[in-house]
Amino acid sequence: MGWFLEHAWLIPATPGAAFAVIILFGKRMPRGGSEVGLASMLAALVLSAGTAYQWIARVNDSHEEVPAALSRWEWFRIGDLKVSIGSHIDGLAAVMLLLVAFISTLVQLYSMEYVRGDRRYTHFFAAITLFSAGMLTMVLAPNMVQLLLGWEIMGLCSFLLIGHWWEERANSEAALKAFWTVRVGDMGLLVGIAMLLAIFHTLEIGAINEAAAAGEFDNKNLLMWAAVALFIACIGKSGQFPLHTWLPDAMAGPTPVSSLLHSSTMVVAGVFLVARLYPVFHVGLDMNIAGQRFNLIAVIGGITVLIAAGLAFVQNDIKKVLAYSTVSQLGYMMMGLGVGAWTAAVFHIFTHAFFKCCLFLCAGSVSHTASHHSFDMKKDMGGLRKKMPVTFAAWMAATAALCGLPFVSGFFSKDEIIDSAKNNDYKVFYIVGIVGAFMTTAYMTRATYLTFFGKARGGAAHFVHDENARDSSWQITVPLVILGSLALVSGYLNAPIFKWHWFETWTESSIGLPLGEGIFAAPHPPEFSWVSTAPGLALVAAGFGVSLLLCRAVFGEGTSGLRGLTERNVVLRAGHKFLVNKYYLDALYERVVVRGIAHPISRAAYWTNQNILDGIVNAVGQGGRRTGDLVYKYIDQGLVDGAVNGSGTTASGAGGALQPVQSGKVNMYGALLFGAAAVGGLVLVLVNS
Amino acid sequence: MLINEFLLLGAVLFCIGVYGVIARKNAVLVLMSIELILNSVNINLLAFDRLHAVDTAGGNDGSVFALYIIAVAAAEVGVGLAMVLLIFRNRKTISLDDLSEMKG
Amino acid sequence: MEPIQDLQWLLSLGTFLPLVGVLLMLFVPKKNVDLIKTVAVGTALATLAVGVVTALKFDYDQSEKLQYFTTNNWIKPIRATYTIGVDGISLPLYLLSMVITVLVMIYSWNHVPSPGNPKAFFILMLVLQTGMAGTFIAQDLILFFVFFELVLLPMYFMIGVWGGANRQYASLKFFLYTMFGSALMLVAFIALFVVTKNNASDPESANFTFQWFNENGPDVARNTAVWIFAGLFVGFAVKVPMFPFHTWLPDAHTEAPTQGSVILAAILLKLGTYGFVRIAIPFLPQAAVKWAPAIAVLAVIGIIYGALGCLAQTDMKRLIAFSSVAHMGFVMLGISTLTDLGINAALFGMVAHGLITGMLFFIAGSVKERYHTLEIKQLTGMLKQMPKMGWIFGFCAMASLGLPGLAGFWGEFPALLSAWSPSQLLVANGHEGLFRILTTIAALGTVLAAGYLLWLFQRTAMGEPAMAASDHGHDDIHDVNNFEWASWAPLLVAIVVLGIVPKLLLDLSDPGVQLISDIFKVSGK
Amino acid sequence: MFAFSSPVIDYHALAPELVLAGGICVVLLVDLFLPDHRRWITGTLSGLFLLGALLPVVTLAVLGDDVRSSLSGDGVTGRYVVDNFALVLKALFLLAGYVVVLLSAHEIEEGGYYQGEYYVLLLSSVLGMVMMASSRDLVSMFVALEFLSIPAYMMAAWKKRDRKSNEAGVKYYLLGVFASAVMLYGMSLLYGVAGSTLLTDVGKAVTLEGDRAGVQVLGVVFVIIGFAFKVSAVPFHTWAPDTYEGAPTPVTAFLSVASKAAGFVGLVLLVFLAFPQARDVYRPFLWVMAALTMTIGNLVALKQKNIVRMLAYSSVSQGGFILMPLAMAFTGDAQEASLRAVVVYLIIYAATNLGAFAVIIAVSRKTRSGEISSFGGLFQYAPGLTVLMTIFLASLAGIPPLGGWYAKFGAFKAVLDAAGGWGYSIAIVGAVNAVIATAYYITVMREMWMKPVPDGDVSPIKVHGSIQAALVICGVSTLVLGVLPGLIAKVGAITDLAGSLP
Repeated sequence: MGWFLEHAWLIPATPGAAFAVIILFGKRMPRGGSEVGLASMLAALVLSAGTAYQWIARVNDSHEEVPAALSRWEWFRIGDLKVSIGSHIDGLAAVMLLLVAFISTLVQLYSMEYVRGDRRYTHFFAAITLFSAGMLTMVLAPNMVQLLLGWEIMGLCSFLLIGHWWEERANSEAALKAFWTVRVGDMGLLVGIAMLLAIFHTLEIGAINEAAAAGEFDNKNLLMWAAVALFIACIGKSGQFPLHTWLPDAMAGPTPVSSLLHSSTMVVAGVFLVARLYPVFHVGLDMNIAGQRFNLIAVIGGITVLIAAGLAFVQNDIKKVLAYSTVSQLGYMMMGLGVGAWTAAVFHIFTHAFFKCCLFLCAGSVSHTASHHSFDMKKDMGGLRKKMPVTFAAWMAATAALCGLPFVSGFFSKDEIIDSAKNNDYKVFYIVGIVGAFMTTAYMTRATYLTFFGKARGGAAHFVHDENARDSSWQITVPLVILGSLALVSGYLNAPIFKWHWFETWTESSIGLPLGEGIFAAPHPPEFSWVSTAPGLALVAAGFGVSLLLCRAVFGEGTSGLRGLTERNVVLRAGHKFLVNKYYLDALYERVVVRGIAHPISRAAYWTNQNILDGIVNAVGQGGRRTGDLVYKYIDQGLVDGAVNGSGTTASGAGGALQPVQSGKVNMYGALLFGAAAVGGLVLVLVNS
Repeated sequence: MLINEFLLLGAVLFCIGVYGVIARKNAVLVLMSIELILNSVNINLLAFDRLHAVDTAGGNDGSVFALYIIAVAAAEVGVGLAMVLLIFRNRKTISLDDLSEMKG
Repeated sequence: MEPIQDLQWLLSLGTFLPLVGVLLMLFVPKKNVDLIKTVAVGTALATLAVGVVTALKFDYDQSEKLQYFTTNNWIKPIRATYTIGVDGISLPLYLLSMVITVLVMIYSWNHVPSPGNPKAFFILMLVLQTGMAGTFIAQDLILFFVFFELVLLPMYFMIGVWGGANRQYASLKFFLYTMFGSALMLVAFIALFVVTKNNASDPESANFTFQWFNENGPDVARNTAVWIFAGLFVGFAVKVPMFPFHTWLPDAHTEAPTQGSVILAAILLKLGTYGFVRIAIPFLPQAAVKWAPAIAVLAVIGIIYGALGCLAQTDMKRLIAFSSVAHMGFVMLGISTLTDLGINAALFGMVAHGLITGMLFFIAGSVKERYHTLEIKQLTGMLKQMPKMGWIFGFCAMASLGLPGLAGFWGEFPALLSAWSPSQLLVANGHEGLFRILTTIAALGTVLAAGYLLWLFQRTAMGEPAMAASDHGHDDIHDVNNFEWASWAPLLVAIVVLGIVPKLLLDLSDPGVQLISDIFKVSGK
Repeated sequence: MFAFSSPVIDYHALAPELVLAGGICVVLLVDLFLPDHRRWITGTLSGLFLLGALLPVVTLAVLGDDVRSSLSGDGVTGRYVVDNFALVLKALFLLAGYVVVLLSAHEIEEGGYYQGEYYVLLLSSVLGMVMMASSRDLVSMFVALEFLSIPAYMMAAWKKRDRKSNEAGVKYYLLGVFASAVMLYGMSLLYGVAGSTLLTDVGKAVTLEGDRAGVQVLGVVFVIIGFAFKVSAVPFHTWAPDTYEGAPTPVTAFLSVASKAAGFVGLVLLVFLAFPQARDVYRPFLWVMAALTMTIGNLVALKQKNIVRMLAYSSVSQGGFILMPLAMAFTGDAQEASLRAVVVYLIIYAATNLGAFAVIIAVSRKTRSGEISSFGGLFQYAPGLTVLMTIFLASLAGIPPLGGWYAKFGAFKAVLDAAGGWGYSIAIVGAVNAVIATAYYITVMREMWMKPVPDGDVSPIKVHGSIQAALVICGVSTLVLGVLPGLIAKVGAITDLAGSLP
C-alpha cells in the first residue's frame, strides 16, 4: 500500500493547519493569508492526485475485489468501543478527494481576485480553507464519528461564509437559516449513528457496510429506521425536498462560496453519505428488491428534481437559477442512488462538480466585471456574449454539459441515471428523469438568453458600450477555461457508448455490495443503447426549442402577445405566484415552525417556569394565605419567589396565627400549661390502661 | 388503711389550686393557690409514706420529701412576695392582666 | 482492590492550602489592596502547583484505583473517617476546580464587583476552593457532606453581597433550595449507614467510607434502597440542578457576580452530578435501576425545557444560565443510562460544560462591564466594536452547541449514543423503548441549542452597533484586555485540545467508570 | 423509730459544690466591704470561683471512671453520685456560668444595680445546676431544680426599675412555680407507686402494669412537664419569649443555655433511670412535644423583629432537636446514640448560643436597640463581629463545618438508629425544620452583610475585653467542635450514666 494511500490523512490535515496559520498570522501576511490557503489547497491537490493514482494502480494490479486502504489510529476508547481516526481510501473516497481538492484550489485562485479588498479578506480565506478541510475530513472518514466531525465543520463554515457580510441582517439571517436547516437534518445523523452503534456495535464504516451487506445483524427493522434517520440528514445537507429551502438563500455569500458549496462540497455531502453507506440504505430500505413499492430515496430525489427545476424558471437572480438547478441535479443523484445506479450517481457528482462550479464562476465573473456586482438577469445583464468571449464560451460548455447534450459530460452521467431507472423498471422515475431533463434545458436556455443574448440592460449596458472594457482578469478566466473544458471532457472517464468503464472499475468496490446476484445485490449498470436515450434527447431538444421561442417572445425585441402573460392570465399568474413563493415552504418553516418555537412555545415554557413551577412550590407555601394574594402574585409579578417566599409566607402565616397564643397573660399561659398536661395525661392514661 | 381518701383529698386540693392559678387575676391569690397544690402534694407524700412504711421496707422518703417541700415552698413564697411588691411599686397594681407588655 | 497510598499528604495539602492563604490574608490590612490580591492569587497559584504535582505523580496506568489514599479516624463514635483519595473520575474535576479558581482570581484582579472590599471577596473564593476540592477527594460520606456544605455560605455571600440588583432574593433562594436538598441528603446518608450496618455480617466494622458502602450498599433491600435513593436524589438533583428543581439556577446565575457565575457553573453544579456518579449510583445499584428511567425523563425534559427557556430570554446572562439546565440535562441523561459510554460522556460533559459555560459567563461579565447592560436588544454589532471579544463569544457559542472538534461535543454525542442502547438491566426491565424515544427528543435538543446560541450570537454580535451602545462612547468599549486574555486563554485552549483529543479525559475516567458500569452488566441482580 | 446514722461524706466528690458554696459566701461578704467603684471585683471573684470549681471536676475526671457516691450510708447511697455523665455536665455548667459572668460584667455595672447580689444569685443558680447533674433521686432533683430556678427568677427581674424586666421575672416565677408544683404532684404519685424516691427504684416500679397503671402514667406525664417547662418545650414554652425579651441580655443568655441544659439533664435522668419501662408513655409524649417544639418555635421565630426574641424562639426550636433523640431513647438500639446526641448537642449549643448573645450584647452597646434591623450593614463597620455572628448563626442552622452540624447530625443519627416509623417520621420533621430554621438565621446574616447601615453611623464598635474573651471562647469552640467533633463525641456514653439499664 503506497505512501500516498498511507498518508492520505495529510490531505485534510494540510488545509486544517493552514486555517490555524491564517487565523493567527493571516492579517500580518502580504496577501492576507490567501497565499497560505492556496498553497495548502495545492498541496492537498497534489496529495490527493497521488492518492488517486496509487488507488488506480492498486485496482489495476489486483483482479478480484479490492479492499479499501485503511490507516487508522485510536482516537479514544470507552470500554470495548474503540473509535479510530485516520483515513479510509477507496474508489469513492479517492474520487471525492481529488474533486474537492481540485475545485477548492480553483475557487481559491478565483477568489484572490474576486474578493480582493474585502473588509474581511483574511477571514474569508480562513473559513474557506477550513471548509475544504472539513469536506476532505469527511470524505476519507474511516468511521462515523470522524464523518460527523467533517460534516459539522462544514456546517460551521457554511454559517461563517454565507454570513460573511453579516452587517446586513439578511445575510446573517440566511446564514442562520442554512445552519439550522442542516442542523435539523443532523438530528437524523446523530440518532442514526446511535442506531448503527446499537445494531452493529461498531462505528467503523467498513465493518458496518460488510455486516449490512452480509446480513449479519439481528434487527432488520431497526436498520430500516437507521437508514431513514441517516437519510433525513442527507435531505438536510443536500437540500432535498422538503429541506431544500436554505440552498437558494445561501447565495447571500460571496460567489466563490456558492460555487464551492454547490459544486463539490457541502451539498454533495448528503449524496456522498448515501453512497458511502450504500449497503445500509440498500438493505435497510429494501431497494431494488422485487415487489418493493416505495423507494424513499428515489421518491425524494424525484420530487426534488421536478420542484427545483420548476422553481428555476421564475428566478431573476442568475445565482438563484443555478442554485435551484443544483438542487434538482442533487435530486438526480439521489434518485440515481435510489434506483440502484450507484456508479452513475457518483459519476454525476463528479461531472456535475465541474460544470456547476463553472457556471457559478461564470455568473460571478459576469457580475464582477460586467454588471456592477448585480446578479439580476433582467435588470443588469444581456448581450454580453461579444464582450466576454471567454466567460461566454465557458458558460456555454457548462450549460451543454448540464443539459446533457450528447458527448459532453452530463450526457454520460445523467442519462446513465435515467437509463438505470428504466432498466431497473422504475417507470415513474424514468419519466421524472426525462421530464427533468426537459425542464433543465428550458430554464438554462432562458438564463443563457437573458444573460448573454438580447440587448444589454442596466449595469451590463454601460459595460457593453464601454470601448476598453475587457473580459475578467486571468485569475478568473483561467479557472473558467479549465472547468469549462473539463465540463466537456470529464464524461469520457465512463462512457458506456464506447465501452469505456474506467470510472466504474475504479470505484465499484466502494459500493460495498455484490453486483447483480443475491438478495442484497446492487443491479448491474445497463448496457448503452441509443433507443433508450432517444426520448430523453428528444425532450432536451424540445425544451431548448420551446424555451428559446418563449424567451425571444417575452424578453426579446418586438412586441408579442406573450409578454406579460403571467400578469394577465389568472391561471398562469396563480402558478407564477406559487412558484415565486417557492411553494410556500419557506412561509411554512419561518412563519409556523421557527416563529412557533421561538415565540409562543418558548414563551409558554418560560411562563410555565416562572408561574407554574415556581408557583407550585410557592402555592404549597402560601398555605393559609388568602387566594387573592395568590392570584395577585401569579398574574402580577412573574418572578414569584419559589420555595423561599413560599415557606417564608406559610411560616409568617402560621407564625402569625400562633402569635395570639403568646398573649402575654400569665393566666392564659398557666391554663395552656395545665391544659396540655391534662390532655396529654388523659390520652396517655386511656391508651395505656 | 384508707389511702384512697387521702389521695382523694390531695386530688381535690390540687384541682382547687390549679383552678385558682388559672382563674385568679390577683398575683397574691395565685401564689396562695400554688401553696394549695404544694400542700396537696404533701398530703399525698405523707399518705404514701405511711402506706409504704406498712408494706415495704422503704425508708420514710415521703416525709423527708414533704419537709423539703415545705422548706422550699417558704423560700419560693418569699421570692414571690418580693416580686409582687416590686411590680406593685412600679405599676401600682398586682393584677396579672396588666402584665402583658410583651407578647407575640 | 487496594488503593495506592504514596504521597498521602499531597491531597490534604492541595485542599487546605487555600485556608492557609485565608489566615494570612486575615492579617493584611483592608486598605492594602494590592498585597491582598497578591497573597490571594499567590495562594491559588500555589494550590494549582500542588494540583499539577498531583497530576504528574498520578499513576495513569491504574487510574481506576484510588491514589494518594489516606484514611484516619476522624469522629470515632459515629465511625466517620478522614478518608481521601483521587481516581480517574475525580482527578479532572479536582484539577478543574483549582484551575478555575486561579483564572477567576486573575480575572478579578481589576474586576472586583461593587461594593468592592476585595479582601472579603478573595477570602470567600479561597474558602470556596477548599470546599470544592475537598468534595472531589472525599472518600467518606460525612467528610463529603461537610465539604459539600462548605461551599454554601461563601457562594451565598458572593451572590448576596456582590451580586446584581435582585441579589438578595436570588441568594436566599439559592441557599434555602440547597439547604433543603442537603437536609434530606444527610438523612439519607445516615439511613443508608444504619441500614447497611444492620445488614452487615459484622456490624462493628461498619463505617462511613465509600468503600464500605460500595461493598454493602448493593445488599440493601430494594424497597428500602429506593427510598434512600429518593433522599440522595433530591439532594443531588437540586445541586445539578435537574428539572423541576432548577428554578434557583437562573436567578442565582443572573444575579451573581461574574466570578460567582463562573465558579457556580464550572464547579458547583458538578458537585451534584459527581454525587450521582460517585455515591447514588454505585451505592444503591438496584435503586438506581429503578430510578434511572425517571431520571432520564427528567433529564430530557430539562434539555428541551432549558432550551425553550433560553429562546424566551431577553437577557444574555440569563440565557446562558438557562442553557446550563439543558447541558446538565445531557449529563444526567448519560448517567441515567448506567452504561460506561453514558457515564464517561457525563464526566466529559461536566468538564466541558465547566470550561465552556464558564467562558460564556466570563464574556457576559466583560460585556456587561463595557456596555452596562446585557439586554440582547441593545448589544447588536459587538463584532464591529470589539471583534476579538465577538469571535471568542462566537467560538464559545459553537463549542456550547456541541460542535464536533470542540469539547462540548464529547459530552453530548456519546450521551446520545448510550441513551439509544442503555444498560442491559434497564433493557431487561423493558425501558429500552422509553430510552430510545428520549434519545430522539434529546437529539432535538441539540437543534434547539444551535437555535438559541446562534440566534443569540446573531442578535448580539452581528449587524451594525445599536445607537444605545455606540453613542454612549466608544472610549470605554475596548476589546479584550490582558487580564481577560490571561484568564481566558487557558480555557479556550482547553476547549480545543479536549475537543480534538478526547482521549486525554476518557482514558483517565474510563477504567473507573468500568467498575461502576460492571455492576449493571451482570443481569439478574 | 429509725436510728439516725450520719452518712459518710466523700469530700473530693463534693468539692465542686463546696467550692461554689464557699464562693457564694465569700462574694456576699466581700460585697459588703467594697466601695461602689470597686464592685466589679465581685464579678472577677465569682468568675474565679467558677473556674476554681472546675478544678476538682477535672481531678475527678482524671482520677478515673469509678462511680462515687458523694454521700454514702444507710438509705443515702446512690442518691447523689458523681459519674462521667455528671462530670461532663458539671464542667459544662461551670464554663457556661463563667462565660455568662464575662458577658455580665458591663451590662450589670452600667445598670447601676447591685452587682454583688447579682453574682451571688448567678453562683447559686449554677450551684443548683451542678447539683442537678449529680442527683439520682427525686428529692435531690427537686431541690436542685428549685435551687437553680429561684435565683434565676430574681435575675430575670433584675432591672428593678424596668417594667419589662419585672414582668419577665413575675411571669417566669409564677409559671415556674406552677410547673414545679405540678411536677411535685407527679413525683408524689411516682413515690406512691415505687415506695422510694431513688430514681432506679422508680425505674423498677414504673412498669405501666397492674391496677395502678393510670396513676403511673399520670405521674410520669406530670413529672416530665416540670422539666419540659424548664427546657421551654412547646406547649410549655410560653414564658420563654417574654422572659428572654424582658430580662437583661446576659441573664437571657444564661437562661437560654444553662437552665435549659439543666432541664435537659433532668429529663435525661428521668428517661434513662426512672422511666426505662415507661416508653409507651414518654415516647409519644416527647415525640409530639419535639415535633411541636421544633415546628412552632421555628414558625414563630420567622415573624420576630426583635433579635433577642428571635433567638428565644430559635432556642425553643433547638430544644425540639434535643427532645427528638430523647423520645427515641429506648427504641431500636438508639439508647447509646440518643444519650450521646443529647449531651453533645447541649455542649455545642451552649457554645454557639452564648456566642450569639455575646455578639448581640457587644453590638447593642452601640446601637442601643434589639431590633434585627439594627444589625444592618454591620459588616461595613464591624467585620469581625459580623463574621463571628455569621459563624454562630450558621452553626445554629447546622451548616458544616461549624459545630451545629454535628449536633444535628447526632440527633438525626440517634432517631434513625431507632429506625421504625417513630424514628423516620420525626427525622423527616426535623429535616424540614432544619431548613425552615435557616430561613430566619439567614435573614440576620442578610441584614449584616447586605443591608445598608440604618442610621449611617459606621463608627467602629469598641468591644470590651471580657466580652472579647467570651467571643474567643465561644468562637473557637464552635469552630473546633465543628471540624473535630471527635473531641467531645466520646462523652455521654451510656456507661457514663451510673445505674442506667445496660
